[in-house]
Parts: sequence; structure tokens; C-alpha cells
Amino acid sequence: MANSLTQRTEEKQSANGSSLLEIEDLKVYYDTINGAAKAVDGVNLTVRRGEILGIAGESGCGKSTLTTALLRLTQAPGYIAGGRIMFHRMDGDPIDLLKLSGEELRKVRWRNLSYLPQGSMNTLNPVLRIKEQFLDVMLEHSDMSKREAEKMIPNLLGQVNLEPYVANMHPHELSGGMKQRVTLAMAIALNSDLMVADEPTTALDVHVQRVVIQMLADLRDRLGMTMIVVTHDMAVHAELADRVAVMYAGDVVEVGDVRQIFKAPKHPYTQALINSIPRIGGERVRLAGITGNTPSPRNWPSGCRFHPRCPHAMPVCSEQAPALLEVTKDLNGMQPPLASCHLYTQAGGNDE
Amino acid sequence: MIHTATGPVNKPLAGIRSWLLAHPLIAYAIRRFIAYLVTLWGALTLTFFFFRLIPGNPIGAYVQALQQKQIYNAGASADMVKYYKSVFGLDGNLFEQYIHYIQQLVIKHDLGPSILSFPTSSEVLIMRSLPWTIGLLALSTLFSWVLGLILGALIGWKRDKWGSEFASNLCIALSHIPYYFVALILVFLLAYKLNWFPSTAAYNPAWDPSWDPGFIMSVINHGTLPALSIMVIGVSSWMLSTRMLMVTILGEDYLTFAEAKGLKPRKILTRYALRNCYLPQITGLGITLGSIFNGNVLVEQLFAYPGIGNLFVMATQQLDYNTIQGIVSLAIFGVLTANLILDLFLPALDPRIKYN
Amino acid sequence: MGRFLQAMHGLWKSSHKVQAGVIIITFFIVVALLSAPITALIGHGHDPLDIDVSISPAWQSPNAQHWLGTDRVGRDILAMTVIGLTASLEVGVIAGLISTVIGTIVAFVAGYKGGNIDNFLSSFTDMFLVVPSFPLLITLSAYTANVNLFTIALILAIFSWPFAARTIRSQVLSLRSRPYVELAKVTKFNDMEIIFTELMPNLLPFIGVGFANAALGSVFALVGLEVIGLGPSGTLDLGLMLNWSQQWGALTLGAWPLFVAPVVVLGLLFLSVNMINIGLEEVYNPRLRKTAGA
Amino acid sequence: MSEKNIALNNVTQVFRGAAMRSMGGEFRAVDDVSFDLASEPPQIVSLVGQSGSGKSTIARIILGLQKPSSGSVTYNGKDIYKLSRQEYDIYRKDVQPVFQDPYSIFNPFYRVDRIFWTAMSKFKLTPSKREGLAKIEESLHAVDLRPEDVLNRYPHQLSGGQRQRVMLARVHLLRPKFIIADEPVSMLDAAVRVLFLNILTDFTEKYGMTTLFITHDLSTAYYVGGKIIVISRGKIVESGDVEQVLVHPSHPYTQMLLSSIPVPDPDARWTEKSALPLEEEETAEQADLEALPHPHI
Amino acid sequence: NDAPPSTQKQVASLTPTPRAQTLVINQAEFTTFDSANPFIPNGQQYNAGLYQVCEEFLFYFNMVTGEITPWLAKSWEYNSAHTQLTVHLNPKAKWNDGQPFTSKDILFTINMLLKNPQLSGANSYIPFVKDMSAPDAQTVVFTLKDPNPRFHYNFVAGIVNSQDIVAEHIWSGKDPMTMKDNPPVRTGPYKLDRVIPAQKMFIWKKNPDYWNKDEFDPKPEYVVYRTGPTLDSEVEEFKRGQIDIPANFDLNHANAIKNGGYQNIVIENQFRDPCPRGVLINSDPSKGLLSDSRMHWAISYLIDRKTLAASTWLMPTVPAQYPWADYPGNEKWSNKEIADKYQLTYDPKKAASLLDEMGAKAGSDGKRNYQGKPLQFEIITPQKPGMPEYLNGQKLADELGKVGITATLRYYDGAAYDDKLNNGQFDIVSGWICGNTFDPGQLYTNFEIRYYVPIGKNAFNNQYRVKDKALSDLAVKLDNVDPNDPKAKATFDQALEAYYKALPWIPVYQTTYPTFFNTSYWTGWPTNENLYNIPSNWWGQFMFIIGKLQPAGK
Ligand SMILES: Nc1ncnc2c1ncn2[C@@H]1O[C@H](COP(=O)(O)OP(=O)(O)OP(=O)(O)O)[C@@H](O)[C@H]1O
Ligand SMILES: Nc1ncnc2c1ncn2[C@@H]1O[C@H](COP(=O)(O)OP(=O)(O)OP(=O)(O)O)[C@@H](O)[C@H]1O
Ligand SMILES: [Mg+2]
Ligand SMILES: [Mg+2]
Repeated sequence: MANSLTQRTEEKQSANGSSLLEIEDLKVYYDTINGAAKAVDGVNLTVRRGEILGIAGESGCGKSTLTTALLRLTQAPGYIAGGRIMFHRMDGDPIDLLKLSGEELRKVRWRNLSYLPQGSMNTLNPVLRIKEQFLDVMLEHSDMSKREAEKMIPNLLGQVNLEPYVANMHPHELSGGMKQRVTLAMAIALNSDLMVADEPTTALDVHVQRVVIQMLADLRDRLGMTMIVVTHDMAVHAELADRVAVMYAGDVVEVGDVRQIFKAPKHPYTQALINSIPRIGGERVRLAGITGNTPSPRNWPSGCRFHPRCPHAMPVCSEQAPALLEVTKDLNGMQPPLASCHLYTQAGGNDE
Repeated sequence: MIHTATGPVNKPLAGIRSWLLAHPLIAYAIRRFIAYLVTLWGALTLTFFFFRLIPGNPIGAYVQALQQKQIYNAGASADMVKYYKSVFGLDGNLFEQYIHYIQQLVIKHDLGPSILSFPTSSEVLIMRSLPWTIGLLALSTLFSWVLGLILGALIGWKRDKWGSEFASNLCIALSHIPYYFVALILVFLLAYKLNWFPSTAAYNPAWDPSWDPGFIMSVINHGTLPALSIMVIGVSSWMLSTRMLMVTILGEDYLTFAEAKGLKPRKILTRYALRNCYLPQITGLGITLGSIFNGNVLVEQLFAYPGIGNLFVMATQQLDYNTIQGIVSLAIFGVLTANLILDLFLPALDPRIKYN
Repeated sequence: MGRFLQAMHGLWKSSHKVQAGVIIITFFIVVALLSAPITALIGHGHDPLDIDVSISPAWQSPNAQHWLGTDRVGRDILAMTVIGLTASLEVGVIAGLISTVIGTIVAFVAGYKGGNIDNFLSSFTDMFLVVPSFPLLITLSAYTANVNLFTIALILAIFSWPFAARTIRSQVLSLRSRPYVELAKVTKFNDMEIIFTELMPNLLPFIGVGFANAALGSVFALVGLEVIGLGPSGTLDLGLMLNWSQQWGALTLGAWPLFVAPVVVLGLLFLSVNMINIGLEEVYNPRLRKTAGA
Repeated sequence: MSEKNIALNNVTQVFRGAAMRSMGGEFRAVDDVSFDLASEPPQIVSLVGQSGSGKSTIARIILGLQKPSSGSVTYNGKDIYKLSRQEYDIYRKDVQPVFQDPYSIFNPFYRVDRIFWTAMSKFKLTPSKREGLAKIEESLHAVDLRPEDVLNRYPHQLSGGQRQRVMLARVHLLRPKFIIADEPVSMLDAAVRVLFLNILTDFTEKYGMTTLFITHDLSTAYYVGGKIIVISRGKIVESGDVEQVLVHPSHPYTQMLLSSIPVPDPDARWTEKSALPLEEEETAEQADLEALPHPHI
Repeated sequence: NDAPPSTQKQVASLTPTPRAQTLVINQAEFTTFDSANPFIPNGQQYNAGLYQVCEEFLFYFNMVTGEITPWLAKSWEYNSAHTQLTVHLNPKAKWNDGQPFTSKDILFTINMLLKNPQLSGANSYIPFVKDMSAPDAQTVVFTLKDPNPRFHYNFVAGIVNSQDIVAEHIWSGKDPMTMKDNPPVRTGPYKLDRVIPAQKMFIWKKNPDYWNKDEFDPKPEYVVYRTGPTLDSEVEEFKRGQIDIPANFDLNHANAIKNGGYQNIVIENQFRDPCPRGVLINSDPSKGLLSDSRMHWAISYLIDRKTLAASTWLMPTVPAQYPWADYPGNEKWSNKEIADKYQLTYDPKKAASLLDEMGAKAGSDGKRNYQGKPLQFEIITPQKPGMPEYLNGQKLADELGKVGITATLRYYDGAAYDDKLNNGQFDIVSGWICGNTFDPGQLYTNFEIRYYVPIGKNAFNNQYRVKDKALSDLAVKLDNVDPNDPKAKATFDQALEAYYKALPWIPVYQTTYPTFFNTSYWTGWPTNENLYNIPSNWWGQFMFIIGKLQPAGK
């Protein structure tokens, strides 16, 4: 069995770079007393095999909503209002995750898509031993015997630097960092194609945070797992991601290589974000930040949603929503990023 | 801080304190037991003074009742008053009476003679009624609990369905009704209008108590209405709290996570939701016992069921201190002990409960 | 207070159950407030509760003169119901108020002061909770002298305050270490000001629900006492009517209204308070509803 | 204006309880901590450390919200628990907090402006309503808020950043000598965080307020500048100028903290694996981390 | 499914005995006791059959006819000074364990009482008996300390029962305070078969060796006393023929049953209860206005006896003028002239003028004040709300209110009521007037000043704290007068007039407890036409009813 997992890793790595997940015009809304909150409103995004895609953006911009929707875990009062999520399996045709029946979906989950939820302090069932929770998922999605599966658990725990005896413990006997790592071990148990990690480091103390970040990077390298890592901490993206998607107000405003995002951000929002990160050492400069308020998902601003806070806002910005387009200007030899900003559109008077 | 089951406590500590720290289970049990004793003592003392401070001197009234028998010209007798005061532990001031009461209870385990059935001791009366009450209460409570748990879990699990919403609203409405209200309506409908069930007594008197199936059927037949009045409310309140728990648990991360793991719904329901659901309900069971006894008094009185509640009402009318206090003490003792047992054993069932 | 009214308005709009409950209870309150003119109307000038079988014979079936018939001594059952409802509500409100006040004070002292005071008060409350209250209630009500509506309410309140105290105390505990309380402290608020201006307003919903439950609980506890014939006073209320219907075998005589009228009124009273409770719960506990705004 | 000063003298805070069983029944959240804050020259002093190291406890002790188990806090040389009525009033006015959680700092029952009005009436700032309003508006402007966005609103109608800035406006209104800011930015987004920090540093200079800035984030501590105190497990392990301590950390604990921070630069990724043992959280063993001698800042 | 195999009929038996051989009597709630010791509490449960079928008395008084029937005894006589009473026993009498019933048993019983003052009833003898002797097995002689023409009343069952006599061979050497005497050894035609506490049921079985079998042989093999269910259910039991005597019916139900087509019902509503309902006043001097007899009359004028008699009692009845039941036998105590002079009428105007006369004037708000304080009375009653006495009290409170006196009414339960009464902590009682069992002298004893104790102390006689010298003197005088002496009538009339003048107890109406019998299994019940003995099933005299019953032949 362990062999077949390695085999899987090799298969997956051989397909690196091809697209794994294509999100098209995804809309996730919440029903509220004051009308629908359009938390995710028309997101387009592609995830490539083997990469770590970082999703950044300030609190409330819809990051968690997006990730839960990817696994179809959206809970009432939320609902998926439209779009497609095409998943390209190793074998066979791409499937639209949003069209799967309950049973089909159940099979895809964990085998193909695993998930590390935000605040994974409470993701473990308090009344079951760690071992049992591993077995539940392993026996469900493969045809190993219980014996074989049990044998694999110490190995999986070892991968996240946990001792084998942890398998016999109950969740409350573990510290937060340990729980996080147990969840992580569970997420890699079946060597799924894609792992979605929502804020994997946020609640952790600094040095545990470092350990987890390094572990994620390591897992990708060794298992060839594709990952989506959501966090608002830009430094983590700098440390971990291959590409970064920046979300603002329920939409992706810029996607690009991590270096490009940090060195040459295109969208004014991304720029402001990058310019708000204090650094240790060197001369202290006064950073600018972003003035103004985060808009409400019940009532996004018209046109470009960033325009009320944008230092470069033009009249067109409030009228017309810019599309997410490739920006080829000032590339400095990096991959062309996608950005939705009138600074780079014809409507904005920037004909490229 | 991490608490590992396997990791030894390596800090050198001294004395009993350290020993207790090293044996948290025993330390917990001792602490819990002390708390139990203190609450028990407190509650018993509270009721003792409560009853003794009620206006109305039973002995004067009592002697009067004896005198009324006399047709002609009976005078008061100081001897009589004195004698009965000592018999009933009513001589001396309140504090002496209290000491006497505690001594009697703790050392002799004796409640003293009843007024209701003098000179028979109150225990005898209580013990005579107790089996009926326990039979009625224990069965209907347990049955309500199990049924409520199962149905509650179901309506919690299917909470989006119309039927489940209806059921839960119905439960909310029913769960707060007083027992006797249900009893009244049941008697009106099932006993008076339809004549399906008898509305009084515990069994058909034509039978002698025995293990005869006919007698047992008769007991069941007579117990149905009182049990139903307790259960209608019991089941719906357990359903309600189970549903609430279920809904809370369904919102927990570990359930979302279980779903993300692609487990079969049945497995999620049983291993993830239910397992977490019934444990807190065991604690709940202990807590409700107290109020069940309250309602039981009324139900038994309404159905002339020969249990503790019925006895209590009669004892009250005679101001039979010993019996009244015996019953109340028994109820307090029962509730507290049930809670103690549950508290001591629950951690064995529920890994989450740490002994602190 | 503007916010309070606004919240009430939002509540009213957001739940049909709350609306239904409020309408029923308002109707009852209006009937209770107008009980004097209503009974006068029922009696066509006479006192419909006066006992004189030469004027109003006993055990009449419902008729044009007496919509719900008359009882054993010729009193009008509809008038009895109106008066009974009034008395029941009055007892409920007084008992609810007393128990809420006691419960709230105990809860605030215990929860806010903490330490040994809290330990003592909480143990005391817990003891009250394990003592079977109904038996004590029976005894107390049987032997209390000079009973009137107020004393009954007081007796009932003695046994219902611990519930309010317990729930409110836990809320106080959770609120008292809130940063805004600490901010108030560093702004030189004293304890009383903190309790009344910082904590109390946020606990109003709890206090309100506690009041409603205590009031309803007291109404029903009293009716319970009376049903088994141990009511502490002769005040004509709904429970006494139920007791009479049993004692006098009203059903055999075809005088079902003596039983049915109080049962229906109590049932509606109960239903209305619970509808409001359910409605509130649904509005405030979003997990319990399918979609927001249900 | 005369110089004022807050001094912590061997302050120790011990928590007892069953929950501390694994620690032998008691837990020293703050362990023999001494340092001074002086109003002249006004400066920012950052207090950094891991979660649970005792930072908030120190803040609460300084604010008089918690009485230390031993040691004392003095204000201008007088124990804060022994102040006369007048002195106490002055102390209260001079030492004001900014708390961590922007969500629970406002009583949800009241409009946001209430915190200004109560502060003004309690500290007897203005006689008339009109003047008061003018002052409030001035303070709001000082923190880049438009009065119409804030006044007459309920807290839930404001964003986290706005709320934290309202707290700053309150400080502006009161002009205390000392601000005790307990993790004021940890719940804010990066962009808003910078705005807040800018205002805070401006205040220090403009109004001469000495700020005790508590944070677990070394980069923000660096950003605000001034002095720094590093605390671990209730003990001060290192202190000094921010540049000195964070660029050339001398203590292994500080070094460990620094090395754990991801650097916001994709070209400067960690090359080696963390040197820390992985199994236990409470590593960075304290055995060799001895408390430094009484630091004076 | 609920019927036992032994009962083949459709109707389930409510007893474990064959229905056709059983007399089933429902009772209001009682406790099942396990002691038949009549000298300590609970041995005297009068509604469980003990006094009706198991125990017998020396003499029985039939109030309906005014006759005294000798039973265990044959006769009594006094010496002329009324200082010695001789009782002659029936030589046939035997205990139900076969031992003869003799004078030694009486001597033993009374001696036990004399020696144990804490025993119930001891005070009926200690102050009076100087000496006792039993010249032979059938003769007992009591020598009294003072003349007493009524000492024999102790041995005549008037209301319910009289002095219990216990068997020496059972009791001697036992501690009378803990002796249970269970099953009771008495002389009656039935023995205790068993008690079923869970059913609150006593089953009495015929004693085949009953001493008086030749002359008195009741037909039912079993007599069952049980606690009946609620009224509505009891009606059902009655209609199914499961019970012979209901406990809770009133006339309306009986009529409803009869009109509903059930013919096996006998309704008897002629027998007067010996106690008219009344209003009794705490006349203690410290009670101010209440101690004034004019106030008593004022209250009397506020009682609308006619309306009450028609409305509140279990059936329509008649107003009372005398403080005793209107038995034919009581005719000899009445005096038309005095009664007409002191007519008890409803006249609120008179009441008001009496109040004015006493100085209880109404203030501007209509409320009357007395000596500067507003007048306020608490009426108490031992009967639950809705019961006749309660309703009477309520009416009185209303009427008092109308003349400007605030009055509240409160029901007190069992011991609490007794306590209030004994300690004098009440103003007015709405209850009943009892006392005249054999002659009014017994009643007036309650007004003797020598029994007066102040409020707060237990009173056993004169609980109403009456301190009327004239009435008291006459009462004392009557104590020493033989009521059967024709010369006594004048004193009785004087006492009656003194009573009316003081009016401490105010009669309201005569009372009748209608009784109902089922003829499905037993016939021969007393009827209105043939009321041959007291029909109340909780009285000792009920034995004679049982003796007359015949099986209905089913
Ligand atoms: N249950 C809900 N009902 C209504 N609105 C909701 C609900 N859950 C989320 N939202 C709204 O959806 C928007 C996006 O929320 P989401 O949790 O996805 O943000 P996020 O980017 O993950 O933020 P964070 O960094 O704080 O986790 C927010 O504005 C939030 O208010
Ligand atoms: N009232 C209390 N009772 C018991 N322990 C407490 C109490 N207050 C704080 N502690 C403990 O004291 C330690 C220090 O807490 P403190 O809040 O000062 O840490 P901190 O440095 O502010 O941490 P964080 O960064 O998480 O806010 C913690 O371990 C905490 O659990
Ligand atoms: Mg999120
Ligand atoms: Mg903190």
C-alpha cells in the first residue's frame, strides 16, 4: 500500500504544471435579513498541479468562503449561487465538482481533495482516539485492511514529526500545534491530489508556525501534493507560495508568481498590501496603509470594488468593473500576472 | 500546557498534596465526594429549618384531634403534650431539635415515628410507597430519556426537513407544560371520555400483588396514564435538548471535517454526532431528576397513585414532620447521589472530561 | 433605549411566532385589565359571581344568559374565567417580578463580586435547586397565615428565583471580564455604575426571558397546588376552577365549561409565552433556522 | 510639566488552581518583573513575548485591574493601591489603555460616542455639551476618522480598524501621560494596522505620551521603534533599544523568536530546517535563559 | 385484560372478594393505618370500618328515633346523688377471639386510662372517677368524685362512637403507647381480613363465631371500606354496580344518574346532621368589638339564612334557629316563646344601627372605625374553597364589607386550623355548631368561664373564649342537673335565653348529608320513608343498617 502511495506521488509529479482545478465565475452567497451577502462573487482561478497557490486578502474578503465552496462544504445560510469548478483527475475526464451527486462527491473527497480547515483546533472528534479517526478515513476511501491501515499510521505521524504513541491519545490530550499536525497527517494520509489549507498557521505561536510552514513545503516536495494555502499573512506567502492570488471584496484582483507579487505588484490593492508590511532591520520608513473601509458584501461598490479606497481611481473605475486580464507591462522577466484594474485596460486608457 | 497520559509527572513533590496531584482521579473523587456531603448537609439543614419554622404547632393540633374523640367534658392534659413532644423530637429549642434530628438520622438512620400512622415509623410508610414511585419514575424517566435521545438526534440530523421543524416546535411547546396539566387532559380524554385506561390506583384491587401476569398487566394498565403524563413532557424535553446539542455538534468543526473526509452519512451520524451527543445528556439526566420528583408529587396525587408523592400530600395535611422531612431528605439524597454517581463515572465514558 | 425599541421592532417583524404570542398575551392582559367592566357586562348589571340560586340557578348549561353556564352555586362560569385569569396573571406578574429581582440581585452580587461571596451564594442557590421545591411549596402554602395574592406570589417566588439567579449569574460571569467593563473601570466607574450601566442593559433579554418563565412557572405552580386541592387561598383563579370541576364532578353533570374554560385559557397562555420563547430563540440562535430571517 | 513615572518593583503574579496541576498547583504568570516607564522623554516601549508569557497580565497590573501577588507598582513613587483620592484621580487620568480586541471593547448596547462622553464627565473635561462635541470631533480628526462615520453609530456598524482608532481618539481626548496598549493591532489587517501604528507613533511625539506597546509581533515592535523588553515565561530576558535588540539579539530566546518569523521576501526563504525540537511546544528551554538584571529604560 | 379470572362478570370487581357477597363502601381519602390502638393517634379512624363492623359499644343512641339501644351492656343506673354509676353488661358478649367480654375488661381499660394520662381519653376519667369495682363479671360500679348525671354518656355511642373498651387478655402487660392491637380484637360481627395500603382498602370478613349471631346476623360476607376516586370516576363505578355506597356524590349527581335511566339507586335525604352550620365568634375580651354580644347580633343580622340555605348546602335546606339539629328528640329542649323573641333574621339595617350604637361609625370612605382603628376581621374555615362553609364565610365577608367592615376569608387545612382554633388566633369561624349530642347542657359547657384561657394558650373547652357570666353560671348549674328530670326544663330555658343574649355561636342552617345506596347487590337500605337508623356509613350505628341488608338475588 505504501508503495502504491509512492507510485501515486510519482504519477502526480509527472503531470506537474498542467491545470488541476479551474474555478469559473464561482459565486457563493449568504442569505441574510438584509439580502444576499455576496461573499464570493464571480471568482475565476486556475490551480496547477504541483504548485502551492497562496490566497491572500484582508479579513472578510471571502477567502474561507471560497475554500469551503471548493469542497462543497458551504453551510447554511450560505449557498453556491453559480459557476463551475472543473477538477482534472489523473485518469478520466474533468468533472464539475458542483454537479456531483452526494455519493460521487463523497468519493472524490479526501481521495482527491483534502482539507485543512481554519482553526483546526476543533477538527478532531473529541471522543475518538486519533487512531480511530485515521482508520475511519483510510478505510473509507481505500480497500486496505484494517491491519494494513493501522500499520501506516505511525509512518504518517512521523511525516509530521509526531511520535507513534500519539495515535492512541484523545484529542484533548494534545496541544494546539500537535492537533494541527495530526490534522495535517490525516490530510496527506491518502495522498490526495489537492490539499486546501485555510489559515494553517494563524492561531499558532511563532515557532510552531515555522515548523508547520516548513512541513507544508516539505510535503509538497515529497508527495507532489498540490496545495491551496489561504492566509492573510503576506510573510507566510512569501515563505511558502509559488503563486499568489490576491482577493478583494469577493473577487480575485490579481494572480501572479510570488516574486512578481512581492516585487512588482500590479493592482493598487496588492501594492498597498505589500507596502503595509513592516520589516525588521534597515532604515525605518513610514508605511502608507490603506485608508477607508472594507466594503460590505451586501452592497459592493459599483465598478471596480476597490475604487473608493484607490489612490489611482479614475471616473471609469466607479462605472465599469475591470476584468481579470493578463498584464504584460513591466515584467522584468517574470511570468505575466493577471490583474483586474483599469490601469491596465483600454477603458482605463491604457492600451497595451 | 500539554497534558500527556503517558508522560510521567517528574517534578518531585511532597506529602499528600503531591500524592493527590499525582493521582488526579482520586483527588477528583475525594473533592467531589466532599462537595456532595456539604451540599447534602446544607440541603438537609435548609429543609429542617424550613419545616420547623412554618407557623402551626402540630402537637397542639394533634392533641386536640385526640381530644375530639371524647364526647363529654375532656380537659387538656399537659402530660399528653409533653409525652408526644418527646416522642416526635419536638422538645427543647430549635437547635436542640436539630441536633436530635441529625443524631437520629446519622447515627440511628431513623426518621422517627410518623404522625400519619402512629406509632409506625416514617421509614415504614416511605418504604411502602417507594417501590411504586421508583417503578413509575424510573421507568418513565429512563424510557423518556432513551426515546427522547433517539428522536431528538433524528430531528436534529434532519433539521432542514419540514417534519423535523414541526416536531421540534411541538416539543418546545410540550416540554414546558407542567406534568399535571398533561395528566388532567389525559384523564379527561383517555379515562373519562374513552375509558381506555383506569384513572386511579396502581393496580386492580381484585388482584393480590404477585408475579402473576394478570397482576402485572393490571399494574401496567393502571400505570399507563401517570407514566404517559410524565413521558409526554420527558420525551419532548429530551428531544429538544438532544436536538439542540445535535445542532450544535453539527456546527462543530469536527463534523464539517468528517464531511470533508467523505465519510458515509451514517457513520458521521453515529460515530461523530451521536457519540458526542449522548454523553452530555447523561449529565443532563442527573440534573433533571430533581424536577421530575417535583412533578411526580402532583401526578401521583391526581392519579391516587400510592407512591411517595401521594404520601407526601397526606403527611402535609397532618403536618407529619418526620414523614415530610423523610421524603424530602430522600429526594435530596436521591438526586445528589445520582449526580455523584454520574459525575464519578462519566469521565470514564467521556475522554473530554478532565478531572479538574 | 432607542436601540432597545429598534431591537423590539426588528424582533416583531422577524418572527410570526413572536407576533402570535404577543397578540394572545396582549389580549389576555387587556381582558385582565378590563375585568371589572367585562364581568359587569356578563352579569347584565348583577354581580355574576353572587351566590343566590333563586336568581341564578345552579348547573345551568351554556345558554344566552350564561354563555358558559353556571356552577354548583349558580355563578357564571365565563365571569369566573375572566376573574380567574386576572388573578392568575396578577400572581404570575408579582411572583415573576419578585423572583426576577431576587434572582438578579443574587446573580449580580455573586457573579460580579466573585470569590467567597460567589461561592457562598452559588452553593446556596444550588442547595435550593436540589431541594424538591414543590413539596416545600405545598407545605408552606398550607401553613402560611393571612394569605393574599401578594403572599402567594411571594411564596411562589421563593422557589423560582434560583433558576433566574443561575442563568443570569453565568451571564454576568461571562460579561464581567469583558474589555468594556475594564474600560469602564479605568474610566472611574464604580461597581454600581458598572452593574447598572454596563452589565444590566446587555442582560435585559435574559432578565426578560427569566421574568416570563418565572411568571408562567408561578402561574402553573399555583394552579398545580389548587388542582390537588392545596391552594393557599380562596382567591378565585383558574386552578381553583379546575379543582372545583373535579371536586364537584362537573363533567358528570354536563358542566364541561368549568373544566374546559380554564384549561383552554391556561393552554393559550402557555402557548403564547412559549411562542415568544421559540421565536426569540430562532432569531437569536441562527443555527436553529434554515435561512436567516425566518 | 513635571516628569511622571510608573515603576514596577519585583512584581510577581501567581495564579493558583486545579488547572495548574501540571505545574504543581500554581503558575507564575509574571515572575519578579521590574522596570520603569518615564513620561520624559516621551517614548514607545515595546513589550514582546510569546503567547502566555505574561504580557497582558503586566498590562492589567499597571492599569490597576489586577493586584499583583507580590511586589508593587508605583506611580510617581507611590504605590498605586495607596494613593489618596486626588492622586488616584490623577493616576487614572494619566494612565489609559488601548485593548486588544476591538470587538468587545465597546458595550454593544450603546452608541460609540458614549465612551467619549463618559470619559469627559468622569474626568471633568468640559462643562458644556457643545464644547464636548467640538473636542470629540477634533479627536476623531486626529485619528483620521470622519465624525459623521462614527458619531451616533453602534459599534457593530464600525469596522475593526475604525473601532481601534476610536479608542485612540479617546486617548487623544484624555491626553494621558501613559498609554498601555495591549496588542492593539493583533486583530487588524496589515493595511489598517499600519494606519493605526502611524497614529500611535505620532501621538507619542505630538502629545508627549509614553506608550507601553505590547505585541507578539517583532516586526511591528521594530516599526514603532523606541525601546523593547523581551519577556519569556513571566521573566524579562532582554531589553534595550529596538534596533539593538532586534538586529543584534544577544539572548537565545530573542534569537529564537526572530528566526521563527517568516520574512516577507520570497527571495529570502528559510534555507535550513528549524533547529527547534519539534515535539513539544514549550521548548526553548528556560534552563539557560536567566533573567537579566533589573533593566532601566 | 384487567379482570381477574375469578370474576366472570363483565364488570370488574373493585375488591379481591366476590362482589355478590361484598358490601363496598367508598370513603373520602383516608390513610391506611396499621394500629387499632384507640388511645394513641390513628387508632380511631372512624371511616375505615373499625367502628362500624368490628367494634361495638355498650349502648347506641339512635338520633332518628331518640332511642338508646343497649348492646354490650343491658342497662345503667345512678344512685340518687348521682355519685355512683352501675352498668350491667350483656352476659352473652364475647371478643372475636372467643374470650368472654366481662366487667374486668372495662375495669382494665378505664384503669389504664387513669394511670396513663397521656392516653387519649384519659381526661374523661381522671378528674371524675374516685373508685371502680366489678362486683361480678357483668357489673361495673363507678364511684365519682362529684355528682355527675351525665357520666354514662361516656358509654353511649352518640355521634360516631363512644368509649373504646379493649380486651384485658390481649392488652395486659403491653405498653399502651406502642401496642398496635392489629388485627383488632373487638366484639363486632366482622373481623379484619386484610388491609391493602396501596389501594387504601380495608377488608372485613364475617366472624362465624359472633356472639350475637342468633339475634343479629348481617348478610354480607365481606365489608370493604376504601378511598373512592374523583367524583366523575365514582359516578362510573356506581353505574357499573361496583360500589354500594359512594363517598362524594351530591344530590345533583344522584338525580343525574337516576334521570339517566339508572334505577338501582336509593336516595335518602332526610337525616339531619347533628351539627347545624354556623358562624362562631372569638369572644375574648381582648378582641374588642367582637366580645360584645351586640356585635354577635350584628353579624347574625348580616346572615341571609334563606338564600344560603337554598344555595350553598349540598341540597336545599332550612335556616336554623336553635344551635342543634331539628330532630324530633330535640323538640323537648326548644322553647317557641324564647325563639320568637330572639328570631334570627337577615336585616342589614339593624346590623348597621347596632354598629352605630356601639360606636363603630363609618368614616368618609364608608369604612367603619372602632376606637380610631379601621375594623378588620379574618374569617377562617376548615373547609376548602367551594365548600358550603367556605361559601357561607365568603357571603358573610361580602355582607360585612357592605356595612363598612373589611373582612377576609381564609381556609386552613387540618392541623393548621386546629392550631388556630386552640390558640384563639382568629376572629370569626365559618363552620358548624356541635355539642348537643344528648342534651344542650353539653353544648353550654363550652361557654364556661372556668375553662377560659387567654389567647395564645391552648384551650380545649371554650375555644371561643366566651366570658358571659350569666351564660357560664347557667352552664355550670346545668352540669349538675339530670337532663331527664322534668324540673330541669326551666333551667334549660333560662340557659337558652342566656345563650341567645350572648349569641357566641350563630346558627345558620340545618344540614342534611344526603346518602345514596346502590340496590344492584343489596337491598333493605334506609329510605326517606323508612329511616330506621342513622344512614351515615362512618357512624357506629351503621352496623344496624348492614344488619338489615338483604342480597338483591343476583
Ligand atoms: N454565515 C454567514 N452569514 C452571513 N454572512 C457571512 C457568513 N459567513 C461569512 N459571511 C460573510 O462573508 C464574507 C466572507 O467571509 P469569509 O469568512 O469567507 O472571509 P475570510 O476572507 O475567510 O475572512 P477571515 O480572514 O476573517 O477568515 C464576510 O463579509 C462575512 O461577513
Ligand atoms: N485569571 C487568571 N487565572 C489563571 N491563569 C491566568 C489568569 N490570567 C492569565 N493567566 C495565565 O497567565 C499566563 C499569562 O497570561 P497573559 O494573558 O498575561 O499572557 P500574554 O503574554 O498576554 O499572552 P497572549 O499573547 O496570548 O495574550 C497565561 O498562561 C494565562 O493562562
Ligand atoms: Mg477565513
Ligand atoms: Mg495578551
